[in-house]
Amino acid sequence: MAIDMQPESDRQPGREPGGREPDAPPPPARPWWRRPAVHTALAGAVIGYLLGHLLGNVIAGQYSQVVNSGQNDYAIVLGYVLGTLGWLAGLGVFSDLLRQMTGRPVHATEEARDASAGLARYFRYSLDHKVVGLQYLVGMIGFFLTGGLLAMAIRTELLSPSYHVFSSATYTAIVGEHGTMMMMMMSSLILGPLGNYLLPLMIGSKRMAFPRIEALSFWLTPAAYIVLLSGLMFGGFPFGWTGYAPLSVQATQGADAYAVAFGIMGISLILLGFNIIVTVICYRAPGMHWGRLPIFVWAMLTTSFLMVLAAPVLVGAMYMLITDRTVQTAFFTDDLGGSSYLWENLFWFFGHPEVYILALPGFGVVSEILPVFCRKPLFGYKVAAAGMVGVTLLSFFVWQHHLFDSGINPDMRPVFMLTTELISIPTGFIFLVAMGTFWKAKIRFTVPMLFALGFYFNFLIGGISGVYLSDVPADTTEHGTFFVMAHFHYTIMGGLIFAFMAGLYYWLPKMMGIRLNQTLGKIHFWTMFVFFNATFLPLFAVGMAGQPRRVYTYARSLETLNDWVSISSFLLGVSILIFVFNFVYSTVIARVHEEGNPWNSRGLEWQVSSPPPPGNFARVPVVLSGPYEYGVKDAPPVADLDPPLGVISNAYAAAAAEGAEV
Amino acid sequence: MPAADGTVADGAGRPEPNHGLRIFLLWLPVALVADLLIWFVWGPHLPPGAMSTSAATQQSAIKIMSVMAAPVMALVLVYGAYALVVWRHREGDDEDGPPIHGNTRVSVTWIGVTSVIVLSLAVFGTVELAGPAGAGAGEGNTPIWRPSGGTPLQVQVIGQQWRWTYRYPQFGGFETTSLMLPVGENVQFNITSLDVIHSFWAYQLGVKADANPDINNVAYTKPEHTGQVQVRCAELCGLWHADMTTVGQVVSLSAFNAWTATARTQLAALTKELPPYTLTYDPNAVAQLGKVFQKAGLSGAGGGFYGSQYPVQP
Amino acid sequence: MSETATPPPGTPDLPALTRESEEANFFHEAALNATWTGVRLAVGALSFAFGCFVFAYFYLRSLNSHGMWHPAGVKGPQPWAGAVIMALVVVSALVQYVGLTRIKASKKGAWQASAVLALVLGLAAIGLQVWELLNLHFFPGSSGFSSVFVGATPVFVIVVLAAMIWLETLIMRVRVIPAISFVEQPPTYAEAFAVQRFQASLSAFTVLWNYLAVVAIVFWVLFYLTA
Amino acid sequence: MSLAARVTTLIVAVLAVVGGVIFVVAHYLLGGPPTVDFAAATSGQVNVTMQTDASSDPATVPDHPTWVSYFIKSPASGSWVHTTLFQVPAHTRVNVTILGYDGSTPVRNQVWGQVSGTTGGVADYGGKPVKTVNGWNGPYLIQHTFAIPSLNLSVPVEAGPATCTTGPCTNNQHSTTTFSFMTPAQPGAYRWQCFVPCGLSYLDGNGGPMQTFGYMTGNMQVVS
Repeated sequence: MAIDMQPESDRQPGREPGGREPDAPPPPARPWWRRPAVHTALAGAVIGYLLGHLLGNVIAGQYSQVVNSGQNDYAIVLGYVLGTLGWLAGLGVFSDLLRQMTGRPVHATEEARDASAGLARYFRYSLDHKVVGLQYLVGMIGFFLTGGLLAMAIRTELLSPSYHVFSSATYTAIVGEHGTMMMMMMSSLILGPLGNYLLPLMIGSKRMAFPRIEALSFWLTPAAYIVLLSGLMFGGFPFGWTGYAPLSVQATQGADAYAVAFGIMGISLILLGFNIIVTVICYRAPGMHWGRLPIFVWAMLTTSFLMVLAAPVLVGAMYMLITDRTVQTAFFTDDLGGSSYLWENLFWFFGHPEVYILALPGFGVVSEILPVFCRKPLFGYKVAAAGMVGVTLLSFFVWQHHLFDSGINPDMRPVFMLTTELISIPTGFIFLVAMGTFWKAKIRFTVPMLFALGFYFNFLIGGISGVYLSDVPADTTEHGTFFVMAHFHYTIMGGLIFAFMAGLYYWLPKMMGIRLNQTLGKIHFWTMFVFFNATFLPLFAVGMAGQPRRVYTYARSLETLNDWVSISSFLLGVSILIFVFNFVYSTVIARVHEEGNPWNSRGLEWQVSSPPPPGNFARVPVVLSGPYEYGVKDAPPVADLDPPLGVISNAYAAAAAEGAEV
Repeated sequence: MPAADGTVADGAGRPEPNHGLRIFLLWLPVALVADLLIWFVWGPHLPPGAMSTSAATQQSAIKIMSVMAAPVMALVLVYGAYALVVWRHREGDDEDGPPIHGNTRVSVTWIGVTSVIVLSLAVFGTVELAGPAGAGAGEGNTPIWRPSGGTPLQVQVIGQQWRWTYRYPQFGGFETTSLMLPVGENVQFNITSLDVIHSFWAYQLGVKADANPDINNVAYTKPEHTGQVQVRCAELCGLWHADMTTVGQVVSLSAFNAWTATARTQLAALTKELPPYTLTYDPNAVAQLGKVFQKAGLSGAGGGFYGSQYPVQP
Repeated sequence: MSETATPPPGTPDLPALTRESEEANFFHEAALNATWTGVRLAVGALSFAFGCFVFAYFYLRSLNSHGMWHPAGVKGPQPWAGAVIMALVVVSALVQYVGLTRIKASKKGAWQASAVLALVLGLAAIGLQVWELLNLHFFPGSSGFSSVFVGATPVFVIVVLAAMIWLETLIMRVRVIPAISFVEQPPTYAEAFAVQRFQASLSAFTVLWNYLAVVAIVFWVLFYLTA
Repeated sequence: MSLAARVTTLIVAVLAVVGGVIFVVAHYLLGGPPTVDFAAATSGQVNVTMQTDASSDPATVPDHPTWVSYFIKSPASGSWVHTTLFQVPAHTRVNVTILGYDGSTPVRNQVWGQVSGTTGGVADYGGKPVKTVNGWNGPYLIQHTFAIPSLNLSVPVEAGPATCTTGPCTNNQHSTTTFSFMTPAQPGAYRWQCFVPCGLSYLDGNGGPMQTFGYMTGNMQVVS
């Protein structure tokens, strides 16, 4: 089903045709173990996997390439796909669709009851955007920690060039899992939790446009996670997160896990972005016109466009890889009319926007936090928004800078060099905005602000090193080395993760009504900032000195630097543990409640209590002024939270009339 | 408004200092010193060295970009440090900052300056790329930037899981596992692969080009000093990617000629068995495959992944 | 909001405006807009998904590695099947579109008949395409062309199947809506909302289905006419 | 929820996650082939006997019985061990005997038809010294190569007269390839591999056994 049209009907007065009587008692609740939740989903996944595996063996069990190679990619892929469908069916994703198909009204009653239930609702297919946001939050932190553990394993192996903790096979498998886990699962690190939770609050809506799609986009991520990790049981995949064909076509079953997991995550990204775009366009409160949209919402909107338009190409490429490995099409086999370049083009056509899918939300979060703690309006709001739009547009035209040495279209390299360098202009806007906002500000060094400042420092290094990579002669030395690795860790780990931490410390009081411990937060920041830089700054030198990426052994002369990096990375891991301790301690054990507006922010989301009540706003708010009017004398309040009767209907009537004329 | 250290203006007190001038004066020496250090102290030692024309180009590109990047970076850092010190929140000051929403002049200047820097970098990069015959990067099978002069020394680089071999077509087409180059001669690397994508990276020569199956990727360089060359694989190619290394040699022309003469004789028996020199090799086109098949049970040439549909299978 | 825009609720027939109804109207209007926006965005996303295969088609065709894009000896898919599949989808879209113009004139029955016909035609196209894929007289990897064909057509089938499921839900939903509601304002908000949502959904479906008909024509041209 | 309930939930969740991680890690680290130790038998020379099999007995090689693989004869027990990891002393002459129970597979790159890095630059095929073979045309057909690239060692292994599919095989239907080489002075892991793409049913023959320890690639561990 492409688009789910049926909205929630529980708050509608009157009776829908064919619907339940409004006054009729709700159907009796089933016992908990019969209601769809994680346990039924797991059961569905197991049944689906076994079914798919059986089906694959029936279809392909006798094929010579299956018999000889001792592996059956058909069975594995069908197992994964049907397992995922079973997982979703077990959650009850398809029940409303089936009701619609058989002409019965959609019942939102159980979900409505879940909205007030306790912990159990977080394990269900909940349609409440606040529940989905928190589900995403815990999920993303879990995925991040898994990827981080794999990074520790990588650095353990690289402690010595000659003594090996892991075999080269295990090492490449770990590298592949780490890269894929971080690049694909972390794509929705900010839009998933903060986006789903805060977007309706920031634009004055009670809901997202398509709650079922929203919930689906989350529930696909655990499926992708399990499928991806299951690749380890088949020996992993030896080709990193980029999966260059023909290496990925010739690899063993671990490659199926990679392709299916990345495909599932791609679909999740499309759905997530789709929902956010439609919500921003259609669900803004009266008065929330484009010039008053918080900058974080601009970041989410532009990121979502990247997701919706780039991720389909990723899904298509993964699908081609799967058909090459199973039904033996020859997309990537040169002898049979395919081309290994085709994969590189398709993958990076997604892969470069993906980089900005990771970076843009970070820009949004720090730009959103900056005015609050500078106590000044955001400098150059329009420049910031235009920069994000510019990055979005340009990011579709730079993908071949990953292929400067590959021999693809060598005469086009100056063009891609130019577009790549052009993209640094809109990216530079975030520094203009930050520096302008600092001008004569009253900077308060709270934990979120510290992380935001850390973001600017790291992203400066990441951005400047990116300019080196855009230049073909310089890139010839740097391409495929630890220099590139250090560069994108500065933009993603130093950018996205620092921004995520800033956002988390800033908005957790809003999302959970609980404040994270600030002392632990400061310790967390300083250890993370210091050891992050201690880990990744030397890696620029390591790469320049000639260490290629994804190697389990290296030149003996680089051992000292690598040891320094490894030890720093373990300490970086310790600082992440401090965060985990702080998160668990503050949310589970200490629970210091924070209900008001602790940062004295003008954001619309802070104008309601924390955590927000069901439905977010008692009435549809009418937005009266922009969110960053700090220090403006006689600035009107952000919004009228209880507008008089008629104001709202005038707003939408005008909009509807305008639409009708078109 | 409390004026703790006098830098913040209050209604009756000292006038607001010129922050812009102060930041500029702080920035200028930092940027100057950084640039001078980069140019004169660090520059000559920047990787990948100056062993060949392409390596020297890359070194100068990295040097010039560092000289351009350092002032920009210094500006942001100096500004940030100044802001964090001077414009920090003081205890007891609960007022908000001045309501500055933006400044068109500042924004336009910023955009103009960054655009100029970026465009000049793009022009600079293109010139550097075209100048020394592609700057050592892989240029595909129809290179548009070539060295001037006669036909360069042809060296075919063949990547396979997990080792490099080299063919010298101008010397009878012998194939060897060692890379030997003469100093002062233009070299054309023809890089290809027999299975998956590798990347031929001769570090000191500043040559990096992907080895793609069935595709010839050309890179040029001209060694200018003798010495050792570390060859690595820069594209993950499977289990032993990290071990796909060799050490090449750049030697004098006479030593090179002596080496080729020796290798040519020593490897004559092998060279007879090799397929004729071409720019790419079909990995599964095996001469006399039928004969092999008849003599002994054939097990898995080309893997048989595509079964009997494979055009070159018996 | 082209086809779906009916006069906004609040006309004299309906109960007086209250805080609850004002809010319900607000979100109802937003939902209608979301349908309109969503389907156009979905068309954009699908274009990139299909574009992925179109790119592969032209890229492999222009490279023609080893002369194996579409060598003379390798057969293509049956031309008649391709033409019939394309015709089924296009005719289905046309029939549905004609039915849509009738429902606006309160001829609910006419739309129902045309929608059922469109559904049958669409399912027939899916069935024929699946049959063709199961009875290929060439090997999927025998050429670049055959790879793109075998890769792209199942994707199209899956998207068409999703569209057909959507059409089926519309056919089920329209049964409970009185024909008169399509020209006159129903007496309660809930009923008015249901009608307008149905209309929004229907017009969104029409956009998608007409788009898929265009895709069917493009694929037919690529795979059967110019291969 | 009460504090006790929250903490209990937390502990259960942590235990579940840790259990899962331990399961995966254990699966991962406890797997892998054993190492055959030749370092104990130091009499100035080390004799290593191996065999290649087209496919194996599922009882001996449960993971991938259809894959082509090596077996190494344990010097201690005299039995065949399914592994490609062995340990030899540094700076010692190693005499290798490879019994070929596999059919012929052409080399991809003819350069690997040349013997290099062995004592005397030759390998003996059934007792006859050979320097270069044509892996496509005979007179000797080859099945695999035994190569240690960092020692520049590469020896084509002669194809057997019959294809034995129940490895480890003990009949006499095999070819015999023998050669000697000196181990390096520097201790460490030296990878060895096969340069004949023999991963049947993998694209270009380079997947599966070619990239998996215990089949067609492994480590020679040199100890001082």
